[in-house]
Amino acid sequence: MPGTTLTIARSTIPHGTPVERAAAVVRFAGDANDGVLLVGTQFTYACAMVGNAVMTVPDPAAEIRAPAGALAGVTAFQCHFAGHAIHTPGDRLDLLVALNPSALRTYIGDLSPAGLLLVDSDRFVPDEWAKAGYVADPLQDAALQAFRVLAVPIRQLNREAVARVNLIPTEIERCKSFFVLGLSYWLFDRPPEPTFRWIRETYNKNPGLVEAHTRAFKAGWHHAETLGPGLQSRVGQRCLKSGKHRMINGATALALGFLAAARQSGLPMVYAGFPVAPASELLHLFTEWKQENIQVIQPEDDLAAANIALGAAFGGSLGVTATTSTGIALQADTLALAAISELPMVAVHVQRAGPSLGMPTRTEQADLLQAFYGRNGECPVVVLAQSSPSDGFRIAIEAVRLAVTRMTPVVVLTDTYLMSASEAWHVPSSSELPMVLAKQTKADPEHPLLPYSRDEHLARPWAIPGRAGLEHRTGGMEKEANTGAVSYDPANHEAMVALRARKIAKIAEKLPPLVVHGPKSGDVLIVAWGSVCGATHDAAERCRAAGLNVANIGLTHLSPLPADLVGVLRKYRRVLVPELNAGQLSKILRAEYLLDVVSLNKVQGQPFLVSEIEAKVRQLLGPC
Amino acid sequence: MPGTTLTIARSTIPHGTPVERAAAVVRFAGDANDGVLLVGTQFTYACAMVGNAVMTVPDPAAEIRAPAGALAGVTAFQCHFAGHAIHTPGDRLDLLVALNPSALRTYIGDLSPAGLLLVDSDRFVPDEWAKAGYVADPLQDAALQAFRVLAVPIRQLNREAVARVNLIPTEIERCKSFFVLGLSYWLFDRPPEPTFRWIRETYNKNPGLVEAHTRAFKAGWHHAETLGPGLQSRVGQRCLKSGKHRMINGATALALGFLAAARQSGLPMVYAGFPVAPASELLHLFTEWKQENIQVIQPEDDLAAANIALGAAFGGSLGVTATTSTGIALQADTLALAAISELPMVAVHVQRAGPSLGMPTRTEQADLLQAFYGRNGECPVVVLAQSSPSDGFRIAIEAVRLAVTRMTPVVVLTDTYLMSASEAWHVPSSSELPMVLAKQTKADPEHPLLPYSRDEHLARPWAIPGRAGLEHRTGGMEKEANTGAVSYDPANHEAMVALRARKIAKIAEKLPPLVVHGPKSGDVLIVAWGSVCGATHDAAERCRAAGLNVANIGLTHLSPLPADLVGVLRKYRRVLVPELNAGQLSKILRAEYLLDVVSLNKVQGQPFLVSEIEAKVRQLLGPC
Amino acid sequence: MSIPVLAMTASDFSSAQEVRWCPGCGDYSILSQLKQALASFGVRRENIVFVSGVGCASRLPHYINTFGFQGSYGRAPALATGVKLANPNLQVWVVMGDGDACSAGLTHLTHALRRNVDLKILLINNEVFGLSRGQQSPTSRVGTCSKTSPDGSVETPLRPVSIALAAEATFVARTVDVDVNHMSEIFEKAAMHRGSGFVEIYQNCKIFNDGVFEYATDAVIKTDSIIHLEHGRPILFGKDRNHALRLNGFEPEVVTLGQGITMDDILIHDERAAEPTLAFLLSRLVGPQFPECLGVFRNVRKPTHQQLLDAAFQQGDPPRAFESLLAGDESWTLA
Amino acid sequence: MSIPVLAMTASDFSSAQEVRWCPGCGDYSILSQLKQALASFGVRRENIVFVSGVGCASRLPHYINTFGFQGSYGRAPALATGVKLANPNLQVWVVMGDGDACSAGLTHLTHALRRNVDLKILLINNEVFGLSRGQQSPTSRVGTCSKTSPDGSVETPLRPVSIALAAEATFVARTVDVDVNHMSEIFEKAAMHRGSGFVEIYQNCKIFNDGVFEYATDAVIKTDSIIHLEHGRPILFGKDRNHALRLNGFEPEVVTLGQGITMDDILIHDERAAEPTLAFLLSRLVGPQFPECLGVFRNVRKPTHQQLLDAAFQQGDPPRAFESLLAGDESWTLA
Ligand SMILES: Cc1ncc(C[n+]2csc(CCOP(=O)(O)OP(=O)(O)O)c2C)c(N)n1
Ligand SMILES: Cc1ncc(C[n+]2csc(CCOP(=O)(O)OP(=O)(O)O)c2C)c(N)n1
Ligand code: SF4
Ligand code: SF4
Ligand SMILES: [Mg+2]
Ligand SMILES: [Mg+2]
Repeated sequence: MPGTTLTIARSTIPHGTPVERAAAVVRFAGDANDGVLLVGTQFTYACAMVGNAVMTVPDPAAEIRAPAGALAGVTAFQCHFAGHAIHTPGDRLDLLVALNPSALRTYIGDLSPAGLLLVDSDRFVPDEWAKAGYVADPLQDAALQAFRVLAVPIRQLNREAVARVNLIPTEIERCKSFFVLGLSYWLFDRPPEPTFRWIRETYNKNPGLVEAHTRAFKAGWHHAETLGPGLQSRVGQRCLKSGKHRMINGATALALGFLAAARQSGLPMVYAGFPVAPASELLHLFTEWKQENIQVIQPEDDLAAANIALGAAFGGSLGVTATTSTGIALQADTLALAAISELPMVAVHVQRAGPSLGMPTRTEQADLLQAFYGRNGECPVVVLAQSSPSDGFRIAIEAVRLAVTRMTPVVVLTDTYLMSASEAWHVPSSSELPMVLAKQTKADPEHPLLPYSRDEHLARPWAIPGRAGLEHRTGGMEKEANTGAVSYDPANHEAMVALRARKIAKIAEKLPPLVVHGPKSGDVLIVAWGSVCGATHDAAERCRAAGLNVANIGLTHLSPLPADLVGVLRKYRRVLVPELNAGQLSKILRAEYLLDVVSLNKVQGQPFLVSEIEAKVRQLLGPC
Repeated sequence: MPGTTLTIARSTIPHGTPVERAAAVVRFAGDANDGVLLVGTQFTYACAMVGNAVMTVPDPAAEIRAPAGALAGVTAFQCHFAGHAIHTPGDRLDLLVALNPSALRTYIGDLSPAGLLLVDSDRFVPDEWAKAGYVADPLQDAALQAFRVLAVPIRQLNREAVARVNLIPTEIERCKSFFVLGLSYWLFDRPPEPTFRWIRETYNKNPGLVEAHTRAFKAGWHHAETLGPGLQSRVGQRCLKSGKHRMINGATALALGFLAAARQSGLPMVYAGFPVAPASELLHLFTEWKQENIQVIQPEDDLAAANIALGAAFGGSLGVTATTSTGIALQADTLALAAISELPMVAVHVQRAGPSLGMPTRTEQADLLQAFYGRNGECPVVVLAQSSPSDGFRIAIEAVRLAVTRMTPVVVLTDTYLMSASEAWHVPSSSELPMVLAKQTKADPEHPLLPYSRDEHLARPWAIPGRAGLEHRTGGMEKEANTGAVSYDPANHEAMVALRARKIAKIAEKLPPLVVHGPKSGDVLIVAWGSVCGATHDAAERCRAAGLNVANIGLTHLSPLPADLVGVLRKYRRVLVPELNAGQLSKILRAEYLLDVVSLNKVQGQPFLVSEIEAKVRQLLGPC
Repeated sequence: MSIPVLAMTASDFSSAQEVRWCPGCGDYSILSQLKQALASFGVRRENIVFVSGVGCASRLPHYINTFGFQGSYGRAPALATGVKLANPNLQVWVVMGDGDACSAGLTHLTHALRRNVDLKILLINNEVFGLSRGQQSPTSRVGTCSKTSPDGSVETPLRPVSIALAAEATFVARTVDVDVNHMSEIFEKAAMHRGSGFVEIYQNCKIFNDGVFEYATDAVIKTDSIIHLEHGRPILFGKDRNHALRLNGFEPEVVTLGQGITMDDILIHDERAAEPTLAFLLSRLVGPQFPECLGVFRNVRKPTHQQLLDAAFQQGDPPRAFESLLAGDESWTLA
Repeated sequence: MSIPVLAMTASDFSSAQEVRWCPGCGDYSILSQLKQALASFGVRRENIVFVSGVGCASRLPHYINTFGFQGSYGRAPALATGVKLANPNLQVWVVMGDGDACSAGLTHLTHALRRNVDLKILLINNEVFGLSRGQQSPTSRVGTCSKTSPDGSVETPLRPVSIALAAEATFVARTVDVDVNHMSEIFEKAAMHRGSGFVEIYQNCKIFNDGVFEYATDAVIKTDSIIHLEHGRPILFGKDRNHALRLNGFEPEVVTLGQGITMDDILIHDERAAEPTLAFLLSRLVGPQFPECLGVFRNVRKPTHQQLLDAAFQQGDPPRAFESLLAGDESWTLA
């Protein structure tokens, strides 16, 4: 293969220097077989490899397989890249690539007024408009005049570009993605070399495909040069630190975190997950990654999943399960059993838009109160929340640490958005990972086991089967202090209820201090949790950049709340709590601290835009 | 049968006039076959028929069938009777009847310092002490010296009393209860005639038994006269209004309330309840009462129970289910489905001591937050709480009324204590019961059905199968406003979430004003809910009688909270919330009103004593 | 059930909701055949209710213009039991996927069957989790490649017909998505059955398990791999109907007629047998070792759940008047 | 499983917890026989785990001095599957009541069996809900009077052995609380079986369902109403062992030997048959019409769940190193 395919002739047509910009947001949209995911991923790597900060999110089709061109089949991939740290996949689009009319219809509302719209004009024919519900050619619509529209006959140009390679029709069509890619790369002045390399590696058995994809790419690139002046821009600033990086989504980060925790604790792990999107991603990953120390099972339902995880914990393993909103209540009883028997298990609860089936699988944060209170009796457990895609790694390890050192079930809250969004992540070296010290007990002939005695954390011993001298019985009934015998004693019950609550509360004493971004006191503190942390941080940064006196924190420990939280809250005139629910953390903070926090709520199955939070802060601060 | 058996020769021995008292508390305790329940019930009727206020509670044995004399077999029945209104079965005992050493051991701690202890001295023999875990004759114990002990050889005296009737040994033993009854009647100067009548009616086929029971009773009565002076007292004051009364426990009141609601709404009812104590009482009652318009089913589990009730609601019936703490989470998913499909069903949740199995079936109130928040998504439902045994009747009707007029699931919270406690209840005439207007829709050819359109309460139509023109599809997915079609529209979701919340909140507008007992503003307001209402009211009355500035309210509508609540709360210096949990209503009030309410918590599987609440109020008011 | 004869067509049963299965999905054929069958029964639309759970199959109620209720994953049989208790005059259909029915819903399915609730239960079996995007199901054959069994599933699958028989079902049948005439016939028999009518439908999931039932649908292959059960008839199959099922002890055997094997050796199907032993045996036949059976495995008459409840209502003491229950057994009157 | 031979007695397996069943309850005998059996196996106490749900039967783990875990109503098979996955070397027993197993727990039981998880499952069947104080159970015979069926239950009961067979169980047996030798024998066979060992135990609930199994326990009656299954032997019963089971078509028939009926006519029991047809037929026999079977219905060798998992682990690509997973397939390095 000629090495020359790895270079591209630049600037054959005069088009000015690219405009330098701080950040940009690009969305590729089309049918499932338009290769949108591939294009988006390649584009992302091209940005990441030059050291831009990147964050991406897919928007999968509503249906598993919809008819070609249908609205229900539109799928998209969004990429935000910047020369500074970013924490969302971006609000408004700087470039929307709409490969068919349905894609245009679905997403045109998100295009920034100054944005570019790239469409495959070959697809804007009456038959295809109709599928999108248009009655006239949308490209002729006045509304589009507001944007800079690049109507490119992509199908045609691609065919021409690859005509001289001997391909079958489906292969020709598949090259189209690379035409789009070439065009997009040029628009943002991305280096094509890594993509050329990828093509070579991927099709290394088939020189014809290598040539065709490369040609399509180049044709896109060169066509872009003909589109006129003022179109090209670039994000030149490097943001990522040096070292090894990867793109990681929230699901993968969580799964890797559990893997790391198992490794660092020396514990075997049992993963039991009933398929339910998007929690299934964890099941798929563990299935794919089969590891010596992990047993994976697809149980008969969510109840079984939780019980298998708990049984595994009793048996001495790390018991992990995951479900989504529709399965959380089904697992509640098992968490209550884990709480009273005081066994370590981790339940990942992926929030989707409810109630009931709601809008599968749109994102939402409306299961926080359920995580706090959705079990019978007085039954506090640890509740943690993942706050960014890559944060899943840290949260999973933290969940395991708390479970096995405090002998308690831990709920990890995450949501659809976090599971699927990706960001560049600095890959840690396995040698720098923290150790997790599980408290499995050894038999001591001098001191017969008291299975419900306490250590300094108020945790009981983890006395696992297979070790002589540790035989004991436990379960869902109230336990006598120390011995663990079934007890109906009123005072004992009251003491045990208090003790279990104190065990959880005590965790707050040892948490690292809260990280406050921005002024340490002042006008507004924005308190975020979970997936809202990203948009909140970027909104706060924008406010601060605009000279506003705004700080922000992101809570990952929700139950118990950090001990220093109340002190922080009281340092600001107003506390704003943006949530993708009707105000659940607000309720908890109000009850806990009697503080009149302000809620910003959005319950639309979609994440916050940075601008929405920023606008609320500005409104709170009043006209200035 | 000689009419003479219906009279008793009074005052054959001089023993002074009975001391008049305002109220008294008596507990009968022994083995299951000591007839404790029978004795207690007879005694209660004797009090009730003279017009005393009465309230009773059984304390069933811990085990289904324990060995004779064992601690696990002790069963008791407590009766509180008074010349004024009372709302608890009493704190301290004025008379403890302990028919064996285990009964003594179990209950002696509850005897008032001035109280009488009646024991069957024939049962205080070494073998029997041992079963109770005593190593010496407890009757000789110094601790007992504090009380007035009536050690009566009951077994022996009973045998003598019935000796001349020809009975088999088990019949002789059974007469013992009537000896105890006679003795107790004398002690409190209760009229024996109703009991004689009862004996006649019950054994009307067997004159020998009539004679024996009557003789045993009289022997007890006359033996009491020999016990010495100063023992007899009486509650003479009449309290009950005129009219027809019955004793009613909380379970029966709820069941009758549902029956009445079905009758008054003209709706058929489907009752689906999985057996779990003490919710099973409802299932047992509906089974026993088989009625034309009620279909009863024992489903395969709690999930099925809730789904059957919901399916029935879809089908046009009143769907009712009940479970206890261990089943609430299992029904949560179905309640969420009912909330989003907007169908009327009622779920009775009987709280027991948790978490998990906890202490079956001790009482607790720790499932309030679960009722509020234990479902996925933003999913408010109506939550009501039964506040006394007889209040179940009213609450069941109110639950049905709100369910069928607002098209929402309704949770009725009650607890073990309320289910089993009884009080005298003025039986309503069936003609004075309120009508319940269900909003079942009729087809209207002019206006095709919009299954998710709204009436003035924001309720949707109840469009039931079998009526032409009302065909529609519903279920757990988010609905488009009005049409009810499945919708993924972000704005629609937000609007529907808000609408469902507003529908519930709106109920608060039309509730009757809160009844404040005591001063309308002042030092302390005690806010109670559920089974704590009784003890709270009596405690507040005692405080007021002592001249303290204390008011109290009992909440039966919890979600939504009454609109006038906040106004009431703000009228008092301190707000005290006593709960049988770690402070759940407190949390809600704090979050809702940012009010620093004071919690009084008890988590022992036992109801509050009046004195515990009173003491807390006094502590709040400080030394005066 | 009131069955006035109405002139209806399949399209009378189409709802306004856009059908959203994948192109080529076997569910289309089931839906269309079902609407056809409903039209032929003459039961009025308002007297029909479809209840389902969650899954591709469970979307079916949205597409039929009767009453419909899509509930939670696996709970449809319980929901439907409630509907039926509320109004015994309704014709209630339950639609379940294999995941829905055999994982979370197994208890509910079993109990609806043993109670003989008058429900028509369609278990649409594609041997995979469809809507949740391609995981193995409790009915997946060993070796099924899926997202959760990339190297082929290893767990022994449940056989829904065996399960239904053990659950004391009174009507048990199996059909296949593309055989429209057979489907119609089975739908009709299930609808006419009084009590639970359980029908397993082999359905092709084009996306996640394409072709698993090819042996039952391919015109050429199926003659040798499918038995059409006919009550009272010898169990024959094959293009020339010269293959047959014979019993060797308790083990079934495929034989070819002729050369010493006569009709007298052949098993006779009996869907009304007192005990479901033969039906159970037939439910165990799976390819490629054996031909698989389509048709009615079992069809016996037993009182329906509602008939049992009604009979129980007649037994024992008659119901007491409301007023008498209100007053209880021990009321007293104060002047 | 490591089975070093240890000298232990039943009392080594007694826990300190006071036994709290009603006087006369059949559970006492089961407990004592179980402890006896455990002592004889020689498995060390620390390697044994008892898992249960809720009910009188489910209290059993509290009384045995091994590891024990009483979980939620009906979920024991799932809990136990978790224990076994955590440590395949443990001998894990599951104790369920009939309510626990056949209502809320049916799905979990079925799936543990089809996976052939190496659990020893005791279904203690008293045909009533005991601990919840006397309601009908899914296994209550028609006519059972209980708190929820005062005039006699009407629903068709489930037969646990039929259910287990349909659930693809590899070892299925039945015994009865008072027949201590038979119980021991069955416990031992179940324990030795590799995979799910399912044992139904007829147990007398003295309080709520006293005497239902009298035909199986009364020394005089039982000879005529009970069949003791023996592998490879003709199915005979009766005091003189002259009653027998014969097949008439697919219908079982009780016959008396002699007068034209010889041993050749009699069914031979085969617990190892490839298909469980005979076992299923035998599971359907109920009194008073038929004698009921005790003993092993089915006992076949199939890979256990763990063996299947281990085999699957060997298949396909070998596991990747942790570091490689951490870096993923598309990492890049910035200078
Ligand atoms: C409680 C709960 N658990 C899991 C799911 C996720 N889920 C949705 S559909 C489905 C599988 C459906 O498979 P099947 O029943 O075979 O129907 P199909 O889609 O194949 O027709 C699952 C597991 C859910 N919605 N709710
Ligand atoms: C979720 C839940 N539902 C119901 C119950 C109530 N419950 C406790 S024991 C029991 C029945 C037990 O019957 P069975 O399993 O036959 O055991 P037995 O007591 O007869 O040995 C029931 C229904 C419960 N504890 N939890
Ligand atoms: S995923 Fe399979 S079952 Fe579902 S619609 Fe597509 S083809 Fe049909
Ligand atoms: S209720 Fe029945 S099963 Fe339970 S302990 Fe008593 S006799 Fe045994
Ligand atoms: Mg399927
Ligand atoms: Mg039982």
